[in-house]
Amino acid sequence: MTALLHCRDVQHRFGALEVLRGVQLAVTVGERHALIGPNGAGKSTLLKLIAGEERPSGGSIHYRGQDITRYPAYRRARIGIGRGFQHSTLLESLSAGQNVALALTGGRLLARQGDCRRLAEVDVALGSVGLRDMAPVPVAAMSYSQRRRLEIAVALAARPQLLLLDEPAAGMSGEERGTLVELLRAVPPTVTVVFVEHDLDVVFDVATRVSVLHLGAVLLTGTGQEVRRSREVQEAYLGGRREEVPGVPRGA
Amino acid sequence: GNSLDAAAARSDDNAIKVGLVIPQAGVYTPLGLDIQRGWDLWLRQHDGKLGGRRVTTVVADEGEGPQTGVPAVQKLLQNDQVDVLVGIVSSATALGVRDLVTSARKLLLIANAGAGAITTGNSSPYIWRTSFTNAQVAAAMGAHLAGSDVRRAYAIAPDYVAGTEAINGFSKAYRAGGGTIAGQSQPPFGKTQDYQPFLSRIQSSGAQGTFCFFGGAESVAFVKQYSQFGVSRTIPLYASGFLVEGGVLKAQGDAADGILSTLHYTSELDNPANTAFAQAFRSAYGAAPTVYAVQAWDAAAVLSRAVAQVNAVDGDRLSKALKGVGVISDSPRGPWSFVQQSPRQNFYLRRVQTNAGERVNAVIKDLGPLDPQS
Amino acid sequence: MPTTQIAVTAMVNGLAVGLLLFIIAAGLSLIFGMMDVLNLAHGSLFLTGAYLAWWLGGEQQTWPSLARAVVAVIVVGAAAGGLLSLMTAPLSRRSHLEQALLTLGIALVAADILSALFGDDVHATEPPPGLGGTVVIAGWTYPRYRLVLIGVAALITVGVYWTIERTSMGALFRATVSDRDMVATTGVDPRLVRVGVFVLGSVLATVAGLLGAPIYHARPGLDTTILVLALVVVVVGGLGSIRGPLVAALLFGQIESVGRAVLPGLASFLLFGTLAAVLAVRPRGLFVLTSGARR
Amino acid sequence: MIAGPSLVLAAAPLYLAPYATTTLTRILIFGLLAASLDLLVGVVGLPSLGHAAFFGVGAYAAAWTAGHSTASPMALVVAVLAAAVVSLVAGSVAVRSSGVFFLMLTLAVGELMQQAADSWASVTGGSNGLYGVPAPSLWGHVVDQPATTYWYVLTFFVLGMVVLRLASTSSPGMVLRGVRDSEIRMRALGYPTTRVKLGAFVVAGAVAGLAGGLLAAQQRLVTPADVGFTTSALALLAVVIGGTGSWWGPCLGAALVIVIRDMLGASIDGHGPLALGLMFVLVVYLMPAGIARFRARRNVS
Amino acid sequence: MFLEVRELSAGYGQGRVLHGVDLDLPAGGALTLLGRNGVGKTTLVSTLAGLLPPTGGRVLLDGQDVTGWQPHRLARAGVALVPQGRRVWPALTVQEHFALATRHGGRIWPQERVFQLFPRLGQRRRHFAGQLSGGEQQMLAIGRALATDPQVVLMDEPSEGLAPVVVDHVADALRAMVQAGLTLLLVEHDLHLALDAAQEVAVMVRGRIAHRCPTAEFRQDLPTMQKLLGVAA
Ligand SMILES: Nc1ncnc2c1ncn2[C@@H]1O[C@H](COP(=O)(O)OP(=O)(O)OP(=O)(O)O)[C@@H](O)[C@H]1O
Ligand SMILES: Nc1ncnc2c1ncn2[C@@H]1O[C@H](COP(=O)(O)OP(=O)(O)OP(=O)(O)O)[C@@H](O)[C@H]1O
Ligand SMILES: [Mg+2]
Ligand SMILES: [Mg+2]
Repeated sequence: MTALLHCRDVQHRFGALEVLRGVQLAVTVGERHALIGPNGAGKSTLLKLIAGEERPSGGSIHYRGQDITRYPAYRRARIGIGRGFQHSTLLESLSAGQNVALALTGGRLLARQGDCRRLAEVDVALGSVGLRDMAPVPVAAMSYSQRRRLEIAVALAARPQLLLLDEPAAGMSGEERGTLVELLRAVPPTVTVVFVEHDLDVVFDVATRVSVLHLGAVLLTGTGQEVRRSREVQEAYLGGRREEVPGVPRGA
Repeated sequence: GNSLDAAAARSDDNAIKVGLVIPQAGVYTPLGLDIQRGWDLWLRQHDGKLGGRRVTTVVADEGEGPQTGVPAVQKLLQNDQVDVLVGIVSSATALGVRDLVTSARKLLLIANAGAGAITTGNSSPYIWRTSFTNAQVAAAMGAHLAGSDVRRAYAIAPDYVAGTEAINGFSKAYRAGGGTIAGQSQPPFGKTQDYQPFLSRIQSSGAQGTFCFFGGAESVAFVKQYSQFGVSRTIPLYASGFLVEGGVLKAQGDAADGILSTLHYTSELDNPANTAFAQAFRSAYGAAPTVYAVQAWDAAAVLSRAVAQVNAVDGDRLSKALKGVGVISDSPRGPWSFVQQSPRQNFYLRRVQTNAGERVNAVIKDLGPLDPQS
Repeated sequence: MPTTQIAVTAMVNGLAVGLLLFIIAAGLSLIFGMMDVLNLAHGSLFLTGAYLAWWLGGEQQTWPSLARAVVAVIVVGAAAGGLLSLMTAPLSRRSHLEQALLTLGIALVAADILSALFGDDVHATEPPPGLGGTVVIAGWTYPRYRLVLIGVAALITVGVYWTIERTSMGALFRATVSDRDMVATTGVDPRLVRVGVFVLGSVLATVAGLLGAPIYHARPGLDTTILVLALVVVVVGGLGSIRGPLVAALLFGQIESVGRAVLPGLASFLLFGTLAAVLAVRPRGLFVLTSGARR
Repeated sequence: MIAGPSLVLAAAPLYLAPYATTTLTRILIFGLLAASLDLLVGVVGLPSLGHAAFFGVGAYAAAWTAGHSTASPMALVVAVLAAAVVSLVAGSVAVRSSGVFFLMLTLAVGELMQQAADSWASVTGGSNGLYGVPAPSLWGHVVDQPATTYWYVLTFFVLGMVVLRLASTSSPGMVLRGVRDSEIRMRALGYPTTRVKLGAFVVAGAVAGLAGGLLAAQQRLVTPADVGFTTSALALLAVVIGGTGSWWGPCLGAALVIVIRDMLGASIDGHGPLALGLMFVLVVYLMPAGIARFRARRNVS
Repeated sequence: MFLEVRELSAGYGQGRVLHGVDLDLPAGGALTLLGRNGVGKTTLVSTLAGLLPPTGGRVLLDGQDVTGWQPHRLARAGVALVPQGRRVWPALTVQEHFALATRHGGRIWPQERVFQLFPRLGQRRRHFAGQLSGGEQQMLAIGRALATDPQVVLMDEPSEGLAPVVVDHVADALRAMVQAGLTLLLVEHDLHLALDAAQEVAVMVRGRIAHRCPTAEFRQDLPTMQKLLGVAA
């Protein structure tokens, strides 16, 4: 099977700081691909490069065999690369429904918003994250956890083929992490997900493959088991004592 | 006008209502104040009457330009329903209200604005002025300088219509008299206080004299810098009289000493009308009269004559009366008459010097009369 | 006049204008670039300083009158800064637009008060004996006061630059803008920081007015002229540092004198033409604080 | 929404004195300018300090066309096109910046245009402006009476407002609001935000140009001041008073500004600027209500 | 008791979030506060740091009544905060953060000691905080609080966004801090860290402290934990 997304020798620097030194990453359709790695390894940067928020200083990015390295962000969105944000960037002055509707129309300016079919779709999208009744509520009036769920609804409403998420579980309590894991598992298999996450429970519960980013390059790609067993990963990222506290679930 | 005046005016069918449009805010405020003083002084000396009719004056703020000036005129015409308009400092405002005044068929006596176009070409029969044209004032200097031993002159004036008119008026007269223009500059208008780059050009132009036209704050900055950068020591400054007229002269201090300028008035004119006028003005306001005050005073004077001749105060009758007004011989500025609805008047060569502890423009020479469109 | 002399005159003049411009812009930059309050009343402070110079010294200043004027501009500047800080405090979390409207309103009111106090005439003032007049060096004539101005302004510039860039004061200002609560949790009262910045910025403006009075004569309307110049300098320089306005002020000083001499036909377009050109290439000003490593 | 007030407005000259009609005409023109600015300030979140540039370009273009070619409504078409072209050029630089840099860039655009109006005397008449502009003519009828001018202006005012309304509500309006709230998110959803902002800039500029064309028809005089900072600042004031992002708000704000400037300002001994200044201060302190509508919601977050 | 909280209530606008919190901490004590999302943990910590005015109740610090004190006064009295969401100053460099925060010349936690704890931060010392990665910002927020040489540290989810290995470092640091005599109030979702660093655990439910026990006891009592925290086992 050919790769949906292929990063070839991607490099990136901020001024004198070399953040990515040649990342090779191939993601196939339907994968749940987790990116893990130490702080400052360049995970968020890599996501930004794929989404088109930054341009790489070297290498190329291919999507469905197309070289998209020079595409602006909005064009990538139109060809199916969707993105969720870690810190909420929801459109505060619009309602939950309008946020979703904007995602549904996928960048077309003159789409007819009032349309019944569209309204139904908005309802479905909100319903999938348990916010069915919230359509007319302005985002500014929503609680933190509601926003997090809306965030995911919006990301999915754009019907991406490739969904990028940066630390979706950050700041969530145990209960909410559980909900999140279920949500991610329920994403249709046609949608490929690449996500960055430090919470290893979420990573190993959701990911079908894991890539470890270290010192600006991919140290290892493999299944959760393989990654967990790798000595290098243990040292660079996991730390030693994690497994020593038996019986306590991570993330309460 | 206060309510007492208004009440008196209503009880008297003969009363006339004059709209005085003068700058009360912005950079031209000092001019507006002098115009108001000249106007008030005349009325006070004449029992508050013009041509035997009691006068109500409604003052409106002209501001810095047409944006405020045009609505002010509109308000006077349509809301206050004045019979006559007097005033207007800015040429753009004067030009901008032309059609308004014409279609209202009301007389407008301009007490300052000097753009040539106000009374030439497509001009309105209802708009007359008691002031000057920019070119006229500059031409007086051009003609005088051409007859002196200054053979090459540099001309400088701000980059706006009045400045251009002054430069053209000067150059035309100066060249006609055989002089050569060594160069000319038009610094941005109202945007700079720093004339050093232009002073350098003057110094390297080989000119024997500099003609300039500036007003207000710019005249202070220019005169001071002209002296501070040492230009005045080698190249004397000649000017349209506005450079050194009124409050700015005090601010220029000794940098202004010796500047020669032409204008149709100076407080130092020695004629009986001016002696009386200047004395009355000083005792009323504690300051020397200016050309702006005289222009307003004369506006009142000619309006009074015109009103005296008509049986109803409307624009057509007043314009007709003004046409026949002839030579005004009792003006503080000396005799003058209307030519093309604008004054043909005497010009004076004046020099800045100190008389009795006060800096004034002393009369050096009477340059004789000039037509407005010279 | 030989071309070298013309060139020297133009450049020295540009330096004098540029340094004065920096002192004005530095105050604006502190209040705006660091406190994030767009203070359109800044020009009024400059004008107030210039009026004070004339009011206390008349057409010809003396040394005692200058000393009185120095004290007066500092006291008045500090008081005005305190007042401005109080008046804008309720708006600190609102948009720049509202701050701009408020301070523009304050500027209009201030202009009316100043014209009621000092009249509508132009008030020129000459520096005290010894500082005025003209110097002649090898046939080169130049107003002495502008040389004095270069000296004094350079001293103030160094002082301001050092205080803001080399002590942690500048960092404190920036921190207070971006998250004042967190400044408080490190033990500094952010309200004092705010008042301090306003007072410092306003005093710089009134001092600049005193220094500039013999060149830019006090008059109605000068406030706007100066404000626009200062705004252009601050924005072209880039927000949040003091280096940006310094470079921009010196640049505009040269543009105003050398640029005008070389391109007289475009003189009127130079100021805003440069602004537009710089921002077209660098949409966040010449010096952007948040990119690249610092120092 | 539009029809009701429009009917009341249409009947106004029948019961108003000529001066009141003239003032109302001016209010409509200025209101249209303010409303077009509001598309930028209130909807897209781009506070412009140079919006009068496009107003002025429209005014000059219409005045020039009326003087040299035709005084028919074609002059307005020329005004709109000229303003659209100029705002396209200016906007393609301006929309790339944001915040105060946008403010200053637009200020620069305004000042440069004013300077051009001042300097390009052969076309613009320099500092004296273009005066004696022929009154508009419709099928041989000259529109020069207060009431007829008023109806002429009102017609195009309504047209302009409809355009603005279309751009600020429904689908494009939601996109514009989205761009204001978060550009990065809108890009990630597939919207070319820079082009969206430029589009809004051009629409706002074109409508401002229409207002300028109406100014030339009504005042029959265009001067550099119509292009400059003061006009822009007053338009902004009108927007803020009326409440950013609202529909009739900016027009009401414009009414207040015009009444203070033209009626009150002329007769309070030169304290017009003081009155305006006090109004600025009072509006910001006491009337954040207009603005509050979207600000209040934001503060919750 | 070093920190005593009595019947504390607070909230935002009209809505109350804390409904009478009682809590005390001995000098050198370390307590972890647990609770679901939105129960008011951050609100409590903000109120203790002075960022939110209490609407009722009292707070005593080392016997002194500090109720309603401004945050800068509390900071000078020795209270430091590591806020949720980092709240670093984006336009300041790492070094500048330390320059501003350092009190008493940085006796106990000089900049270099913080850099030993977080080597990544040391490498980025000249960078603007706005350019740091999420985890690096979190390290900076912790470092900034330590630089004030506090006596009480309030930490709101310090492990958020940190790589597991760094979380271990943080745990080490917390232990070192407590050993050095600091008093610690920790809000944390990561139970490893939570139970590692503190001797005691308190659980918050709807604006009140519902349960408090030593850490060891808490580890044994999984059912209570699940009930209180809503963790699906
Ligand atoms: N705009 C920028 N300018 C300069 N340096 C930057 C910028 N953005 C990120 N960096 C640096 O690049 C490195 C990688 O950052 P990135 O955000 O990709 O890390 P990360 O792997 O997501 O880390 P974390 O897990 O802590 O979020 C960091 O060291 C950071 O300081
Ligand atoms: N600025 C605010 N304005 C209004 N309500 C707020 C604000 N911040 C928080 N709240 C509300 O107060 C309640 C408590 O919030 P708080 O942040 O203290 O919870 P928390 O226990 O820290 O949750 P988390 O684990 O998600 O950080 C929540 O219901 C929240 O919606
Ligand atoms: Mg990251
Ligand atoms: Mg919290």
